[in-house]
Amino acid sequence: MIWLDALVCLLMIVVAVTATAVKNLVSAVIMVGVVSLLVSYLFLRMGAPDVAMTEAAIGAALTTVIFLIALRRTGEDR
Amino acid sequence: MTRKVVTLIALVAVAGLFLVLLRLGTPNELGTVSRHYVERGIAENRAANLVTSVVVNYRGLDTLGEVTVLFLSVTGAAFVLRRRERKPVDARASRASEIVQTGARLLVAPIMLFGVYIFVHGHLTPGGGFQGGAVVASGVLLLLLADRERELPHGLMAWLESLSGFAFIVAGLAGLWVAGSFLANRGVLPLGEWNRLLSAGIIPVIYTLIGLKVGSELAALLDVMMRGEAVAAGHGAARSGGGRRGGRTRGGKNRKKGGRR
Amino acid sequence: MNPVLFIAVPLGAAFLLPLVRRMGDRAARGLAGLTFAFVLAAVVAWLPALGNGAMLTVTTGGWPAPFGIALRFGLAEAVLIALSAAAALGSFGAVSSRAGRDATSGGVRGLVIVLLMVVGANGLIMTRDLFNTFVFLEIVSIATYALAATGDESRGLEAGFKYMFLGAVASAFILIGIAMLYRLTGTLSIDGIAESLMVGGAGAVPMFALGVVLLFLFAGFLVELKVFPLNGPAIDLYDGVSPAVMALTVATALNASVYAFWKLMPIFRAVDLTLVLMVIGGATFVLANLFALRQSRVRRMLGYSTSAQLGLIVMLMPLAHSGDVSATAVGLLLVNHTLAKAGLLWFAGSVGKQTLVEWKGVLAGSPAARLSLAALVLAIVGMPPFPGFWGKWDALVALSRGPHAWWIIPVLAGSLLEFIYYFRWLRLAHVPAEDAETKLEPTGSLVPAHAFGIIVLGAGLALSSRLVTSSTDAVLTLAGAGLVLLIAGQLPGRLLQFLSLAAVAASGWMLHQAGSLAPTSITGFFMLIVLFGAFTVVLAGIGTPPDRKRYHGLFLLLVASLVLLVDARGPLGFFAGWELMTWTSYLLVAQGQRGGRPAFRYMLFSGAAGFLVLGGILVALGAGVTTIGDFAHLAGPAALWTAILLGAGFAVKAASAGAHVWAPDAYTESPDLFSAFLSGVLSKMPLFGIVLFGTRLVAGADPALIGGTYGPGYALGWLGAITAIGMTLLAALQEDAKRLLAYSSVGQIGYAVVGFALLTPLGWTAALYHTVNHMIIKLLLFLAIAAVINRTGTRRMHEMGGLIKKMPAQYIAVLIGIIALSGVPPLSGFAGKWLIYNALIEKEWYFIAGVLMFASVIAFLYLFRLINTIFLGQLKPRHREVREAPAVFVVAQALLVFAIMGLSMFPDALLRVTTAMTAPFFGAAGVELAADGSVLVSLGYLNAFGVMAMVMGLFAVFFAWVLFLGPKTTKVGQLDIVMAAEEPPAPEEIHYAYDFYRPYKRAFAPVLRVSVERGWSRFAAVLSAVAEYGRRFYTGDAQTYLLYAVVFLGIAAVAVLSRLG
Amino acid sequence: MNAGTLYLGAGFALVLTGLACALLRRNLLRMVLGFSIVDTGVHLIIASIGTLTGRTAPIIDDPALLSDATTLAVDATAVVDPIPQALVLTAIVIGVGVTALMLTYIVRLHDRAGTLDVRELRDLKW
Repeated sequence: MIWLDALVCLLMIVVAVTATAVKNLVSAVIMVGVVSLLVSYLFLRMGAPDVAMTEAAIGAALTTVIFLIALRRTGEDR
Repeated sequence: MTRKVVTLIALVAVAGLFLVLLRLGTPNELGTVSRHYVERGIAENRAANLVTSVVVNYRGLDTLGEVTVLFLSVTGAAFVLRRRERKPVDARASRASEIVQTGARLLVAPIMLFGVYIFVHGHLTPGGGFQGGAVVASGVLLLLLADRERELPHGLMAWLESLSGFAFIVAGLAGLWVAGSFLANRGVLPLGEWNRLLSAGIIPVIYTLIGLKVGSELAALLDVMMRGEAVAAGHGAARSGGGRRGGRTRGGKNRKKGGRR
Repeated sequence: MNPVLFIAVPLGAAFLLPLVRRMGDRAARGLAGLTFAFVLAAVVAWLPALGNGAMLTVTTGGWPAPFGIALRFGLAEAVLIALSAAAALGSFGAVSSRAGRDATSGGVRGLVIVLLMVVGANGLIMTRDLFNTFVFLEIVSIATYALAATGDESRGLEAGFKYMFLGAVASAFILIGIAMLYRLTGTLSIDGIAESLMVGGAGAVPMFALGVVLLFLFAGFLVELKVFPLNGPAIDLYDGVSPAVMALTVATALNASVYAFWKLMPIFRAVDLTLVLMVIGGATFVLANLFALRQSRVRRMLGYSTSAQLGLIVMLMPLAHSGDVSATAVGLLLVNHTLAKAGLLWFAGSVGKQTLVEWKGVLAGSPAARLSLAALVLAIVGMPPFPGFWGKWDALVALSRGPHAWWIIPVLAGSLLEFIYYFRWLRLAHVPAEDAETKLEPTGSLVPAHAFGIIVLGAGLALSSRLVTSSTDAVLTLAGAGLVLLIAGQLPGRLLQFLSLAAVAASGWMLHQAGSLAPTSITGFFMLIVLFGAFTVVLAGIGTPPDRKRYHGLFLLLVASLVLLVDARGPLGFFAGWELMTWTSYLLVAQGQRGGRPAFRYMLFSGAAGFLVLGGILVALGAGVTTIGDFAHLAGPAALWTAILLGAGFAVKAASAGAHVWAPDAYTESPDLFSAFLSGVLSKMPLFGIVLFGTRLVAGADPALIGGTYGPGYALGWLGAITAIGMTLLAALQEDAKRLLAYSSVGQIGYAVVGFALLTPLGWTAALYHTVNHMIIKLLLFLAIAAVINRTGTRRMHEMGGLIKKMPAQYIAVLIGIIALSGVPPLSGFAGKWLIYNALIEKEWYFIAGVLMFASVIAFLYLFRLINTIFLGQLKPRHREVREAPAVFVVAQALLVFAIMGLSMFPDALLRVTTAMTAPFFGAAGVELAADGSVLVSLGYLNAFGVMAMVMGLFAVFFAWVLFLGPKTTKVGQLDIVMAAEEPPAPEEIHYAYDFYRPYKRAFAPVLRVSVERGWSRFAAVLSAVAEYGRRFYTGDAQTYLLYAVVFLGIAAVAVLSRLG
Repeated sequence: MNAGTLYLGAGFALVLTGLACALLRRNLLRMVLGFSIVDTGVHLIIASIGTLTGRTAPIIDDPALLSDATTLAVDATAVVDPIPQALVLTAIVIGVGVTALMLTYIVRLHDRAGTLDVRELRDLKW
């Protein structure tokens, strides 16, 4: 199982690095949201379902939404 | 160029520090404090979810502070945006398609109920005030996305926001009154039996209040961040024909979001 | 009552506020105001019970630490919470006025954020849990970020974003640190962590990893503390955000962060961070003060100042924790900074002017505001009696006695830099109304600023009980009367002067009762000088009361500080009195019509002098001295450095050549009566210092060191001689009567310095004699000139003339004064100069003797001009209606004339005193006094009475010859221009007395005046350029600031970890 | 290597990635995105401290987890550490608050200045 976790970690870091490099800001924001979701999975694996829920709901979803709103309002979403 | 080099060197240095910390690894046993929580937590608070026990009771002051931070951020965001001119910008659509709207209306009620369920059962199952509150807020988000001209029930939200926060403090003061310690659980309400809905004394009450507070705060945050534009767009959409294109954009965005969830 | 209510009550109010708002704005404001008032009242009521160090620990959640989060409430916590509540109330008051009512203040949301700021600060102050510290730190930080959007929006937004960006990353560092500390210790209670780190020792916790963990926590906190090099965004915040908001953050977020850092010191102690903190703090104090020099915007300047003062506190913190410096001292510095800085920020906000230039003259029309600003500035630079003085003193004394004595140098250097920009600001605000570009139109209430000014003064006065001596009654009488007169400035000036006279007389009586007036003691001798001078000047003032309303009170405060200074029983009393004298006299100089700039210079040089003196005292204290008498026990390098530093300080204050540039302007532009006091009495205070410490140092010194011809005094001797001749030359070139006397005064002090530099009993006897003599003469001359200026309305001599007919009493006064001053027989100056020459020849300092004799000859040049240009010659038409000075004024002068005559006939009376004073320290008497009043020295003798009789006889013969046998005089009307043999009234260039010594001027002026002035301005330019270059460090780029933080982390890691191995 | 160390390492890697983004990208939104990654990484770091391989979540909904049914004592070797979880909960909520405020600032700055380049945000300096 730890190999799956390691794979997830690797994927997470790759997505994070891509998010910092990708041209399109919307994609970058979504990628950061994906990172949060992957982290949320790791929390679940750690035996922290409370944290996993919070990370998914607030870290992944809500943060992404407010980022997208900000992108929209600054006209950076194109 | 020098700047990049310096940045890289600095980052390498930080990475070196992290390596030192990584060599520490993670512990193999519980520390004294967490051992106490685990061994005595159920007996002391009767909350099946020990994390809830820690969050609401043992480290209740942190949680009160956390709620305060959220309240503060929302107030601050509104404060920062208070002078934003409501100029009619581009003519983006204010409404999603009919299907999305209907779907949203249908979905809102169950979503909110689910949120309430989560925070009412915070002392028994995973989740609690913050998670439930976030779910409630996502219901509000759905409403906002579906119909951006919709005015949220601001009066209700304000009452909910203020009273739930105030009640949290009153609950804390009840502990001070009864047990001589702010946010104390023991003695304020009967602790009840472990693993029942009506158990854990005042913990579920407080977690419910937190859920209401967080839900209304997050909803208000979304409202604050979107509202200026929504109103502006409303002006534009009534007059210009550019609405459809904007509508497509909006719809596309929704899809992406939906996919992520 | 439970201290948790200080968190719960404002938080509850904040939660309810949006609802209460629906009942109207007024209700919301009322609730907020009541909440702050409640917290303030509750804490203040609690304070007395905490005074004895009682400490209250309360639990939350019902569980004791480490299972629940504990809060602690003791004296420190109570004071800080009181400050935060008071500042909130003040900011609330400042914003509640009309400026705050506009849309920009944000209405109820602003109030909510302010309430939450107080919640966060109170929590941060009381909590004993590490993670809870983080939570409350976030609350105050976010409240600061949010409030940054008040005021000018684009600046505020920019500043707020930068601050937030760095703060957010700093929070992440703190979180990493907290998590890892939990990993290492298994607890989050601060005390628990500290204990487990300490008990575990080297074995239990891997030290290297612990060092890394602490570094993250440390770097994160340093961002909050606004220290170099992480202070960029914080300073921008001051620049961009409304000052009323920053006043609030100083008293809440900043103080609470500082205290939280302090609470973490036991944890940080696990790894030795003392040196790192001291370097960062010391660098911050010096650099931020340096960069502030180049600031043209007041707010940004205040931002640098905050950073600097925090740097000082951070520097002292590890020492306070290890007990090398008392924690109370550091606490006093923090409290002082809070009160003064919040007050200044409110002030700046209410005045509303952004740049220093715009401040020019804004306060000219409002004396109360000027006084308040001055008090706040004096508080923040650490002048007595404000709390900052006591904090700094205690800290510096502790430093001097510990292994960190060298750290005194950056502290003093930074403090001096601080003087420059603060007093420059004060100067601009003081520019008189006619030059002013703007008038004060406050955009907000000044009440909070005034209130904090009063609080900081009250706190300081409460601390001043450490200065109690036998003269306390007199000091209190004078100071109390001074404060009353400051408030009652509207009363008629004559009445105020009369009350002042009563206060001076009463204090004199009290001092007499206390036995402080024995003339043969150093204290008594100088106390008499002070009282005599004050009495005469105030008596004259009844005749011509000064028109400035604050003059009267300030003058009494100055006299009070002089009494304190002269009666000092220890180094602290001396230095406190010295600094009190410095700022009271500074304010008096600034009372002059054009006193702003001269007062600024006066303050800078006096400040430098003060720090040199302090340096000398600290060297002595570091060598184990406790009382002034102990200075006799100093030996070796400590004695030498004490002597050098004290000597340099006193030389600057005595306006010795090189440092003289402050004096002429200050003397000239002061209120006329005060010029007399400045020259007559204040200029004697450095001499007092020389006598007070010099006697002890001489008594303890190796006789071989001071006995020879060329000892350490020789340099000082030349300094005095150069001053004497240089100033005398310059005096001759002046057109302004007061400026002429000013140079003369400085030059004459040079004679006294030479006398003291001799380090022989005769030299000292002579110098002391000269001191008294010069006081009387200069009082007389300055008063006479004051009377003339008062009547004619001009200071320029060529605009006067022929006043002998109109003001005969003044003519006599000046005549007697210049004869006495010039040192020719028969008047008192002769004995003084004769003694000094004797002493010089005895010591074989022939060159200096020659220089002084030459200077005496030149002195005739200017003395002659005084009488000739002002009183002789032709009366100007516009002076036809001029009257003699009022009777009381003349009475005061008569006292002085009487004193001069007495001294002229019986110099032995004074010499008996001065000999008795100095003999014990030298073990030998300077002069012998024969029974007939003759003065015997090794080279000859002087019988003043005989000289007087002889000269009088000769003069009688000459006078009779002129009267009876001389050519017949023709009586001519003064306005008869033909017979007066004078040019008709004409443009000043062709007036015969204008630019009288032009040829000499051409010869000497470039050498003397210009080069010294140019040297100082070059110095200022270099300083300014360094500051300009250095401040470019703050590029304004948010990312650069973050990079600094990361680089800092790396460098600190190398510094700390390399020592852990 | 145990699982906790893996998570810890991943957290550090996220922090570094985010820090690099915050330091090098000039767009304000990207800088905040960098901070967001740092924040996520920090959450992972904190949570990993409480990881104990092979144990269950600290939710005692099964009597089998009780070591003593009368005193309601729980076997301390059966569950993971609840404290870091509580801390992460708090940190996540605080993080979203800070992020939201930063984003509103950026929105407002963009309204006023019309740019999102951090280099043009330099009215206040020196």
